[in-house]
Amino acid sequence: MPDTTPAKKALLEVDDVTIKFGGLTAMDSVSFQIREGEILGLIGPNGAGKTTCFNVMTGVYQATSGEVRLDGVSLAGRRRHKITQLGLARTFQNIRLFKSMTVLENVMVGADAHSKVGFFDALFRLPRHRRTEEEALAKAKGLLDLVGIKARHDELAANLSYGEQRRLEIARAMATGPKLLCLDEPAAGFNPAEKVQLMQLIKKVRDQGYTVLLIEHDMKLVMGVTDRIVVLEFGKKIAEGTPAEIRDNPAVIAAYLGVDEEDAS
Amino acid sequence: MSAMSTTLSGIGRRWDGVVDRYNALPKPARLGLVILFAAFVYLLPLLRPPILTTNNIDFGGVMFSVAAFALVAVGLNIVIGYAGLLDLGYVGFYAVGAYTTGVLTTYHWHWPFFLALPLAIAVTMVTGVILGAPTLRVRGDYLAIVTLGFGEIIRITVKNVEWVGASAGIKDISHPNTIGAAPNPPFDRGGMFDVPRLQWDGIIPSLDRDHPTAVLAFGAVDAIPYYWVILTALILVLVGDRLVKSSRVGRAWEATREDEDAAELMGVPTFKYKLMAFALGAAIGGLSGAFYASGQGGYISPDSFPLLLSMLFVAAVIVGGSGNRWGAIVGGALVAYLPERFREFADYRLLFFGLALSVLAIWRPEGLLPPRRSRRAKAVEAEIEALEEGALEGSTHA
Amino acid sequence: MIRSKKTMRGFAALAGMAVLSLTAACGGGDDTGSDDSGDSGSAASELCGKNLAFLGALTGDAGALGQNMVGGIKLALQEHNDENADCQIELKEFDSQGSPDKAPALATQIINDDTIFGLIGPGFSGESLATGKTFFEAGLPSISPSATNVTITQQGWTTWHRVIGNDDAQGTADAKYLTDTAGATKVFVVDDGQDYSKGLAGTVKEALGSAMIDEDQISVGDTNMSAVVQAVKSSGADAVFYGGYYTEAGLLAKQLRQGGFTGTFMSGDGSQDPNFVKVAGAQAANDAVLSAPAGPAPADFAASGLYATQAYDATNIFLAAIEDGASDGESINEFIGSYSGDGVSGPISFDENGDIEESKIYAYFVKDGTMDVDNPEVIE
Amino acid sequence: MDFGALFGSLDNFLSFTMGGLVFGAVYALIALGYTMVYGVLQLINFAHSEVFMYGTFAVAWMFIFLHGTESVTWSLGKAAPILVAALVGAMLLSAAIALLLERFAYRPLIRKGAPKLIALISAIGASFALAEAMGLRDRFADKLGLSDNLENYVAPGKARDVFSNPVTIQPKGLFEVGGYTVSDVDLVILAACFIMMIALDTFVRRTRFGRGIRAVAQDPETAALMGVNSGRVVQVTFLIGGLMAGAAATLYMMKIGSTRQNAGFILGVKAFTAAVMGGIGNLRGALVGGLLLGVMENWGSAVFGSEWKDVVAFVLLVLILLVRPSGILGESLGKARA
Repeated sequence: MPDTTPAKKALLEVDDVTIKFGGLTAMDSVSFQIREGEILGLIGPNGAGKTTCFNVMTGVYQATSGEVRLDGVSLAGRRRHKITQLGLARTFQNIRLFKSMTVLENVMVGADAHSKVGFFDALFRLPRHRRTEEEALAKAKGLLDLVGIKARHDELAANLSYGEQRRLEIARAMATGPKLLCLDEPAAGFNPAEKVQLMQLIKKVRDQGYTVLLIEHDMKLVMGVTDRIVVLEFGKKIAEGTPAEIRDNPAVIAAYLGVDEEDAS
Repeated sequence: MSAMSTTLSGIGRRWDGVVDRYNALPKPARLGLVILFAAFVYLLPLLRPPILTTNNIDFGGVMFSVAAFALVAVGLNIVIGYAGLLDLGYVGFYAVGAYTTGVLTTYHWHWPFFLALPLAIAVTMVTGVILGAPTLRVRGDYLAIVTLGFGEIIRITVKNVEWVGASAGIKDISHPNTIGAAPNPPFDRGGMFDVPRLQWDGIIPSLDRDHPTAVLAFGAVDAIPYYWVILTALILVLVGDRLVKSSRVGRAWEATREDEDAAELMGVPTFKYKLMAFALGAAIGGLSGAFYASGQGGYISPDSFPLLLSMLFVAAVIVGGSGNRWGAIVGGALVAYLPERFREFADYRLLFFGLALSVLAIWRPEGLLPPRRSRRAKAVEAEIEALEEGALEGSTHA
Repeated sequence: MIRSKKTMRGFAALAGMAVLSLTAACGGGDDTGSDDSGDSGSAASELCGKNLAFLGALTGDAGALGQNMVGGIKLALQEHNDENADCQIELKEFDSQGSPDKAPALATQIINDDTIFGLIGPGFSGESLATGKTFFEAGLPSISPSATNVTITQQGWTTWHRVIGNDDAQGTADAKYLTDTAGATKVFVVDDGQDYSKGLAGTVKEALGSAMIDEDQISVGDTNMSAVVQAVKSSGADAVFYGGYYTEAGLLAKQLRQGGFTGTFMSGDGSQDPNFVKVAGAQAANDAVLSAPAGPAPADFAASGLYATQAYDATNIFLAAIEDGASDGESINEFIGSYSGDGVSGPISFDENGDIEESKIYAYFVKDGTMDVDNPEVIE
Repeated sequence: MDFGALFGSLDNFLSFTMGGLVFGAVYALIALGYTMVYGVLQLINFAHSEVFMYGTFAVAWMFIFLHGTESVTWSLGKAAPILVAALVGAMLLSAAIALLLERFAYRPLIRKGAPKLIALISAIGASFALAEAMGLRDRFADKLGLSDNLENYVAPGKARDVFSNPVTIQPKGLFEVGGYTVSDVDLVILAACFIMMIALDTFVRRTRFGRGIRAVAQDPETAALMGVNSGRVVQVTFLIGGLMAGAAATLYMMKIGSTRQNAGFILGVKAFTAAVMGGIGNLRGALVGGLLLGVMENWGSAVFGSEWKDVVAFVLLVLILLVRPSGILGESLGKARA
């Protein structure tokens, strides 16, 4: 379980990361830190490099230079499931649940991330299997309760509503026991009422002691829930600070808020 | 045509209903049914029920093939149904198991069958790992052609390597040791005791004492003892399959099949689990091959393992209902049984078999016994459809 | 895909007649035959009204050969039944499709059928190897018209016989023909990797000795022979021997001639079929030599096709056994073992392993675009 | 292992290579059928081998119809008129079979949105049924009372046996390359393959319909929104695959001269392998894969002996996929540059 004391130790360090695809520089010497126990927002206009940043953190892409460290351990060159086991979990912008598995099974896959149970434990039903299975089940049910879809636990994931699927994604990621939980546009496609519920959920998650990285398009949500914000534009970090500081940062207003308002109109 | 398809899907729905009703029974009742059913299956070649019994070919021998195919299908179901890896070269593992047994019990050494069996399984499993390790990183349909290639490579290799008999194959492979009195051919088959079989006059059964089966006598004249052994192996494999499937391992396979990237990001070492599925599937194929090699005929040659057999195995799994172990069994059994039951069609057998595969595929794309998940997904779809239609009607009324 | 058709050969170290005397009765528990009529004579043998069985390919890709054999068997039965109104013998056919996988279950069906007293077959070598033990343990006598693999008769199955020469006899004769008659000094040997083909080609290689300059192996179903053709050409061979069946033999002959090969082309009985000429094309097939352990059928023989005469002869041996008063598997088997007579395919008698004692190998020639089936030469 | 057999002399090397190229051209044309269907539907059209097999019979039938059953040997020039008729016949029959397949084995499944695997089974079933139907053609003719009229076409009692074109086409050497004589038949096969490849490539890249095919291959839903009739595109895809298989069948019969109801299977596996090697879904990949496979088979035969040639081919395939996971030229009909 994550430490709940609000220490200001850096949990994740993005250190001078550059990513190039062919001639295109998707991230250009970006550095920032996520501190233990905080909710950090990562924002920027479309194409600013948010998702790229996300993918380099979770091992989908390899950084061209620089490195990402989780709790002081470099993530470079590690296989993706190892990164998850080190304590970094994510959700997906375009929901990617295991659709023909039940809700409970989805969460249990996450809960298995640190399981030592192997083939022979399962085949011979060794005590370790039973114990681990019970723990996973309890954990999964608890998380489903937390995100508010416990009643649907025996349903196929594909049969959940859109909002429920988003919640299930969060529960599944939390089940891997992450030090850092990364949410990739969790509010996409939500109506205002659902967004309010989501904000409450994210706060609740943080209160459970998780550190949260939130990538989000919706400014209201970001401003309302985060402790600090990092702003990217064209693959570069242009600002970092508390929501209030960001709100007043002229570069951000010019680069991002303006555009966003135009879009909205 | 459409009337037929309506009738057919009616049957399908009713069958789904039977499955649901069974699932709804309390656990002891289910267990009782299972035991009754297992006893019936064991005794089937002795009961020789009319209609089911094949006419022009020994029913015991057919039941042996049925069980062997079912076993293969259960193994392949782990690869295709659980882990989602399309393996078109599965016959290669069947061959490795058969050849390992042939070499150990007859061709180079003279091990007893039940000592050779574990080694045959191990060798096949190692073969699975060796072939899987470099290739399982290849995804989707590419894997299909690569595995097909491996199936052919194994067949061509045994055909050209003298050490395993080359094209002449291995003949007179030792049978398992008879349990009970030692056989003394040609008269005395040995075994523990004889059991008579039934004969039927219409629906009236009577005992046929002239053609007894010697219990656990493994000779060349009766396939039924072999059937019992392979059936036992099938049941053990099924139990193991169930235990493994309903664990973390099974969940990892399913997650990998559903979305490999997401599974990996949820901490599932997908490659390891794919390799595990591949090796387990291989081992079960090898197990079945070992029984085939030392079965009644006791003869294997490279021609016994054609590419076409791989296609039949895949067809068995998918027609039965990919992802459901019972579906795999039904599929495997049908693929082995139908051509023998309908021998009177003679030349037309394969034509009808081909048509039946296509018709089944189109009529029930989810397979005869789909896994619970697909049936549930289908039910929801039907519900939504009904709602939409209702809404449509409502709007026309308005 | 043709499965391995021919089988065997051999010298078997037999368990001897002592076993033979035991093998009899299991044919199917003959206890149902209740009327004990004459000890001898055809009038009403216990076997009258019972059946012979045929086991072999009747459908599938090799089905035509089985149909030839059934034609020969039916001809013999019809002649018998017409003459012996009080002793009708019928045929039960069991279709293995030539597959060793299906044959054991069919064999079990046959031995459990109390009305079957003898077997014509199995047709091919693979299925013979997969069922020989079953028939032996059940004591059912059998005569194969077509299984030529050498090793079948080396297994000690005393109930197993064949009325066709095995592959050794043919291979030796073929090599002799190539070196002595055709005058070849550099023979290139090709086979299709099947058991029959490798056996035959192997004997040829052995008998050729230093006259064999190189070898290669194609696969059944191959159509592109350009690599083999090139290998033959660069070896400077003056003759090619092919062990295999007519389809690939025809294609090989055709592509060899098109590639400029002018030496002798020879193949064995697997290729001795009119289709060889069709596949090769008349021009390329001309002068090809095809050997077979069977002479031409008599002009008035009413069945046709490869192995029909052998099947006819095999059936007649069983019918002669009835005539002789044999009443069960044991006595039939003894009768076959000591049988000696002239069939339409040639003189027939068996050695202690069940192999035919005297077998002539004939060379057939393709001339003017057809295979001359009526005027083969006896090799040596 | 005998590298000398292959590289020992230029004559040998060129002979093995040319012989392989000619066969590779046939593989390439069959591979097109696999690659087109895969590109558009992401389905392995397992029954495509039978589409080709029916084409080979059409060629033989056309020769019997126009020439008779007398076994003769002609030069390419003399056979040319009938060959052209046979080409048309084979393309038509193969295309018809391909369309029937689409209609009865695939369309019902595509409509239901069934999983890809089940379409594979439907195709395997259809493949069995088609091959068996050809092997039983004498029975059907018999049932219809047409045995006498069709005797030469259905080969009563021998329908499963090898079936030959009565006209054997004798190749004529045209010129020598390093000791290897290139024949007119070889040249026609290679030229025909390239011409058809270029024509098809142009069709897919330059025409309106070709754009439709690429659109559906890339994103069926968006294509549908843009007004592309995806059902029609699928039909045309099968049609083209069938036409190409018919052409391949004609070239094959020109060179080989005989066929069988199970002749499609092995060639189908080879052609599918070729398609994957080149990058399935990629038209040019089919050409590259086909030619490469043909050549490698012959080189493999020369070095290791003909019995190992399929092993050589499959090992090569595995190596290629390990280095380039989506084939030599990469996948996707959709991504073919306009």
